[in-house]
Amino acid sequence: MATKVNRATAVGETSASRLSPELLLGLYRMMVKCRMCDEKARILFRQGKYAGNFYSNVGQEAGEVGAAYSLRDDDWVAPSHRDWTSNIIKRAPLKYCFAQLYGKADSPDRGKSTPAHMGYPELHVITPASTIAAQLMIGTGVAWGLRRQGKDSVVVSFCGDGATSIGWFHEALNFAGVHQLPMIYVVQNNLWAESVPLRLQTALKNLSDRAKGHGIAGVSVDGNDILDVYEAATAAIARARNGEGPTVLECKTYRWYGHSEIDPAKYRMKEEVEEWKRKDPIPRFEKYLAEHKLLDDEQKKQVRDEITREIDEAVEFAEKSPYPAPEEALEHVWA
Amino acid sequence: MATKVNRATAVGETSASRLSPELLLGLYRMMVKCRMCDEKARILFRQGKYAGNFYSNVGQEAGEVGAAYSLRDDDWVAPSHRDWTSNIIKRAPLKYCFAQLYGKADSPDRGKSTPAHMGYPELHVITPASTIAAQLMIGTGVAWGLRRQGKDSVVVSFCGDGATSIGWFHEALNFAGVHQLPMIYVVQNNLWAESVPLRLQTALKNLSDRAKGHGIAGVSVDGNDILDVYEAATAAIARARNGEGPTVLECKTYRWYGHSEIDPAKYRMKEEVEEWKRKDPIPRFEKYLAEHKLLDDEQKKQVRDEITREIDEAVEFAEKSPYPAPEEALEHVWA
Amino acid sequence: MARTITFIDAINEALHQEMERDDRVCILGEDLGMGGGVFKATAGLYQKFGEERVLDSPLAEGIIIGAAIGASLVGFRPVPEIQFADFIGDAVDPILQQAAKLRYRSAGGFTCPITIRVCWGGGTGGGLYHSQENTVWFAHEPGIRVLVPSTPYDAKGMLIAAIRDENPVLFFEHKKLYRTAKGEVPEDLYTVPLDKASVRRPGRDMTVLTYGYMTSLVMNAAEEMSKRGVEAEVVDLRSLAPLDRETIVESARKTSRCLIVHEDTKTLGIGAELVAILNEEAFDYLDAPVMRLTGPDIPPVPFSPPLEKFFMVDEQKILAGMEKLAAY
Amino acid sequence: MARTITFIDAINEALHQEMERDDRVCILGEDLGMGGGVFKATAGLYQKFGEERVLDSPLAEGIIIGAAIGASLVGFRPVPEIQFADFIGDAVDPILQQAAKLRYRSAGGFTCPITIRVCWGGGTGGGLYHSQENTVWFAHEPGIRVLVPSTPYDAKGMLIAAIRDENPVLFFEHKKLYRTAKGEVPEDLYTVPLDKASVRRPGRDMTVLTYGYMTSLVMNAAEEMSKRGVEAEVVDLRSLAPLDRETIVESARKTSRCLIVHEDTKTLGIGAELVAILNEEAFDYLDAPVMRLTGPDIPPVPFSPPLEKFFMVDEQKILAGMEKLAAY
Ligand SMILES: Cc1ncc(C[n+]2csc(CCOP(=O)(O)OP(=O)(O)O)c2C)c(N)n1
Ligand SMILES: Cc1ncc(C[n+]2csc(CCOP(=O)(O)OP(=O)(O)O)c2C)c(N)n1
Ligand SMILES: [Mg+2]
Ligand SMILES: [Mg+2]
Repeated sequence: MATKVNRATAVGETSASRLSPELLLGLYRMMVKCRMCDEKARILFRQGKYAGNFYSNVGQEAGEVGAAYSLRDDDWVAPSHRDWTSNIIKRAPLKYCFAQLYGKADSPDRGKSTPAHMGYPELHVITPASTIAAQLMIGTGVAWGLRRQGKDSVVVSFCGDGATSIGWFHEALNFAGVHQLPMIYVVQNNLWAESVPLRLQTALKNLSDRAKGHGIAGVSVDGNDILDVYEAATAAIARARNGEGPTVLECKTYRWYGHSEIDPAKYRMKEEVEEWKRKDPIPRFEKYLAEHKLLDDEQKKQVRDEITREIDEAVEFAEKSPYPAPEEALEHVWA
Repeated sequence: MATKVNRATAVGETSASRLSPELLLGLYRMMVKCRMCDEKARILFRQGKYAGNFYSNVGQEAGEVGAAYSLRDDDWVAPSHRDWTSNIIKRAPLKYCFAQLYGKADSPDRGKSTPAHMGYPELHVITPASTIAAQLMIGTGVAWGLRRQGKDSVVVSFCGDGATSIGWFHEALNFAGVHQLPMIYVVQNNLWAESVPLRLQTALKNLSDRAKGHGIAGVSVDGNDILDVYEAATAAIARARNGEGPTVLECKTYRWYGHSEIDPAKYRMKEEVEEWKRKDPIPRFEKYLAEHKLLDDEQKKQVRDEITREIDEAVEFAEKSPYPAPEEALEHVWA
Repeated sequence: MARTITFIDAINEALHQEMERDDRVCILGEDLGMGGGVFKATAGLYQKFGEERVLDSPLAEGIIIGAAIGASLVGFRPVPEIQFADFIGDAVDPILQQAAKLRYRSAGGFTCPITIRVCWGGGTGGGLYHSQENTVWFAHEPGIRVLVPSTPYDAKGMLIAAIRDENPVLFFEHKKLYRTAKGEVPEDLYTVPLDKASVRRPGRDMTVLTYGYMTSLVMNAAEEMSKRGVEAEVVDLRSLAPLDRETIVESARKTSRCLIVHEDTKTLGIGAELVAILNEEAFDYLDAPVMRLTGPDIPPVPFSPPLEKFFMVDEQKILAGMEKLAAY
Repeated sequence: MARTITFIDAINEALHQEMERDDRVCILGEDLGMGGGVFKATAGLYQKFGEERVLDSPLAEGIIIGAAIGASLVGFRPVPEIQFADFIGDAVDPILQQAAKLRYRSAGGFTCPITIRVCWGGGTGGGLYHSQENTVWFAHEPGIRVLVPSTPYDAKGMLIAAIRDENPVLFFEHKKLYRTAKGEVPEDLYTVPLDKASVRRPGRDMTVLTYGYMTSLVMNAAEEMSKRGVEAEVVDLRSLAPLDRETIVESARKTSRCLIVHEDTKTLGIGAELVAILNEEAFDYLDAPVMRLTGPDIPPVPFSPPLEKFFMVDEQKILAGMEKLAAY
């Protein structure tokens, strides 16, 4: 980390705001990569290239990348249905990510799990179930285990606003509070749980207040500001590593598309969607980087071109990968 | 309500502190009645008069009576395993309460449920299951129904400190928060969940803070001060009737005996138990009443004598009541 | 007047009409209000009956059922929805320990007339966690009905009957039927008895016991077998709890051969209980062991298309099963 | 060296010894640390191994299992406890949708070697919510073992084997056995195979399939029947999932008559699957329908003493059942 850049345009200026250009560009690149992979996944689904369903993360990249970008290899991520990109952020090869979509034999789970429910054991990304909040319980158990082993690894888990209503969310937070576990609960508050608006989900205004019910730390950030997320996450991760306990990190953000690719999301107002699209975290960060002379149009194009090539190769790999043999269905039931 | 008495010794003086002598003596009488019935229930169990088990409420009467004493007939109570006395406070005839202990045909559930898990449909006391926190969900549903019917009845539910860790507790509070339901969640924090101390139960110090995780009102009171409880409960009930939403009311108190009659409770320090016995809510309130010239030794004796007679009759009734016929087991499975 | 409509329209119509008729009926669950439901089973209800009676609940299956139980105690007839059977876990205690036992534990002092709609079943690419059958967790416990309609006619009539029934009911709707099953459905309100199996096709050579989505596959296979000279009697169970022992036993006694077809995994699927009943009441009538054709004992249902195909019982597998039984 | 000890001492000893041997083993649950467990199954462990390895958890079955699963992913071998089977509801998803499927959904990328101890069963005056059998909710789902030891020897050896097994395991301990069952138990560590039923008593005239607390009642009844000239073979299942088909079928083929005894309610109890297996694999060998002697189909177990007696299968009911089968 050479020169540090002073963050001027982001909210909530803190001492942690001096970040290296490499890091800033890395965050940027990763957000663009997640965006482009996700948009590609959507296109492929619409083209009928794979079955099942897909839950797009577009619009929420700042929260995903900001919270997980700087994790170490030995740190864990517990994603939910909307966090296929967690694998990408944890540096899983793209070809396997796309093989996952296709349910091919080269996916990490050999076609067992659905497209969006991807894990990556080697990189400590826990293969998710669909059950809302289950990943938080399992992640909390991992954190408990890590702490008991005297390690300073941490666990970052993701969930949505809706997930904060189910009991298991609270059981996880409560347990992490009792044992001061190295957990970061990232709540991607995109204002909607499928078609249910926040006002019918909870009486709370800030979902970081869920933490208050368990005596643990909670912080809400602008989930479309990568630096805001990054700084809050970095602080939470540092505290977690240091044995200072868990944090609920609410990222206020928005889901651009339907709940899944089969949801036209007619229950939302067009104005609301448009307003949030104007808050797109990527151009916003581009502006910041440009202002700090870290990014120009050429570089932008270059980033996208490189990622496009990577994606094309990954899709080709996925398409060529064979389907699992039918009898694969019988494997891995019992150890 | 004739003369109002000024509450001088109780903590947290408020404007609601001017209560009539009738009410004060009524609260007192009911606490003594609960205490005496409960102690009798324990003796009967030890004498082998009934099977199963019993969960004594001794020491916690101020919370029970303070929260439920002034409920109307059309208000509901959702008790837990430790709240057999809820039925007494809701004015169920003692003979049926004791028939419940014995599992006799004259118990409200004809011997189906265990001794402590008593309900009283006519008085809107919900027959509890053992499942911790289930009563809170069902009670919340009742409150939702009552509000939708435009009624101003309320629901008082009871649970312990341990119950605030399980997910369903939170689902209930969250739902009540969204719909601003007429619910009072009375948390009898007796510092132990069976053998588990509060520090292993939660990182919180005040269990009324559970409310903060759901954006609803929460208040903690001295659970051994009947007036403190009564005033906080009365305020919460009034707000609930008025459509102003739910309240978590934490009563800080103590369970004098084992978790149940078969638990010697060796995990607790003798000093702790003794200290709390000195905080017995009944002598404390007697002192207050004596200071206000509302109670003398003769009256005290009279109260106890009356209750003793009532209990003796109830026990006699219970003993004479027949056991249900074996085939009763087949009844009430299907409607 | 009967028209031909889909299974999902039949469900939707039943809800519309019964809610109009009886203002104690209300629905609650995830995404069923403004969104009209994941499959649109509840479309239009929010607009017609408003937010009080058509409640988009928080994401919490426990309180969805808990709130319904409570509301039923003060006179409502709630119809809570569990979006997918796979996500019923949080509500297992509320359903089985509370709803199913409330009447029993209070000796009739409280009754709990709720109808829990649950979407279940495989064959639509849903994969693990969007395909599961777990009807038997519930059919095992006394005090709650478990219904599995297979036609639009039954869907409407049984749903209405369920809502009016004083018992708690689990009403399992197979997602594959929603748009593929079409049939004649009267426009008016009507009910279908809740504990009667339906003989969908008479036959003398063998009995096939089935339910849900499998029923239509079995019907097709039976027609094919008829061409091959074997007349199968097809019994659609409709209710998994309680089971209609009479119809089941009578058919088996008549045909002396019996095949059970379900998409649930084999071990402890409802087929196990059916075999046990036939063993108890038709033992001396059977010319062959009762056969079970079911999903394999693996987690239902792996995602990748070849894996899903491997899991699902299909017409071909049924034909093979019927041939095998006929040849025994 | 073998001594005669109780079932609960065998459990306790297994935990002590296995925790000493392998420091990856840890236990967590309600009241099992400082309190030593409701029935004292975990007595002394807290004192010996400390608060980290013997964790009094918050009152929340979901996270008890969730935390155990997570810890197993980083190399621990957790032995979580569910205090009573009746309260397992909150953990049904963690157990069946997470633990039992984690290996499958990750194609072996993650394994989940946890052993969930659960106290179950009636006959002790526990009444509704302290008596239930719900083994079949779990035995229905592939990927998790369901064990039901009936002797102190098996309790120790199977618990140790379960902890060492790579699969998730549900280990059901019948509360009635804790202090009434006594038997010889080696002092050293040993294991008992997890998928083998045990023939407790050989016999030629009939097979009785049973498990758990019922086993000793059946053994007594078999001795009595022997005096009456009927030699019953008693098979103790020990594992409900997977079932040891081989031993079960072999015995039934030999005796040609089969009685199933369990305290679970009848419908969809494990007896249903046993009948189905025998129907499939011993059909031509059976001289009588397989009979089921079980709890009645009512919520288990109503409290009042006459009601509990009505519910529970006892020696007299078993004798009557055996007489009936012998007379068929
Ligand atoms: C226990 C459970 N209930 C219901 C569902 C169906 N479901 C999947 S995602 C979802 C909405 C989730 O909303 P939120 O937590 O806000 O996450 P988002 O989808 O907005 O990222 C629902 C209801 C589920 N997967 N699990
Ligand atoms: C879901 C569930 N888990 C476990 C139990 C067993 N159990 C009964 S009471 C109890 C402790 C309750 O503690 P708390 O909530 O503090 O209430 P208290 O007994 O102190 O009044 C436990 C663990 C249960 N009844 N339900
Ligand atoms: Mg959301
Ligand atoms: Mg307590």
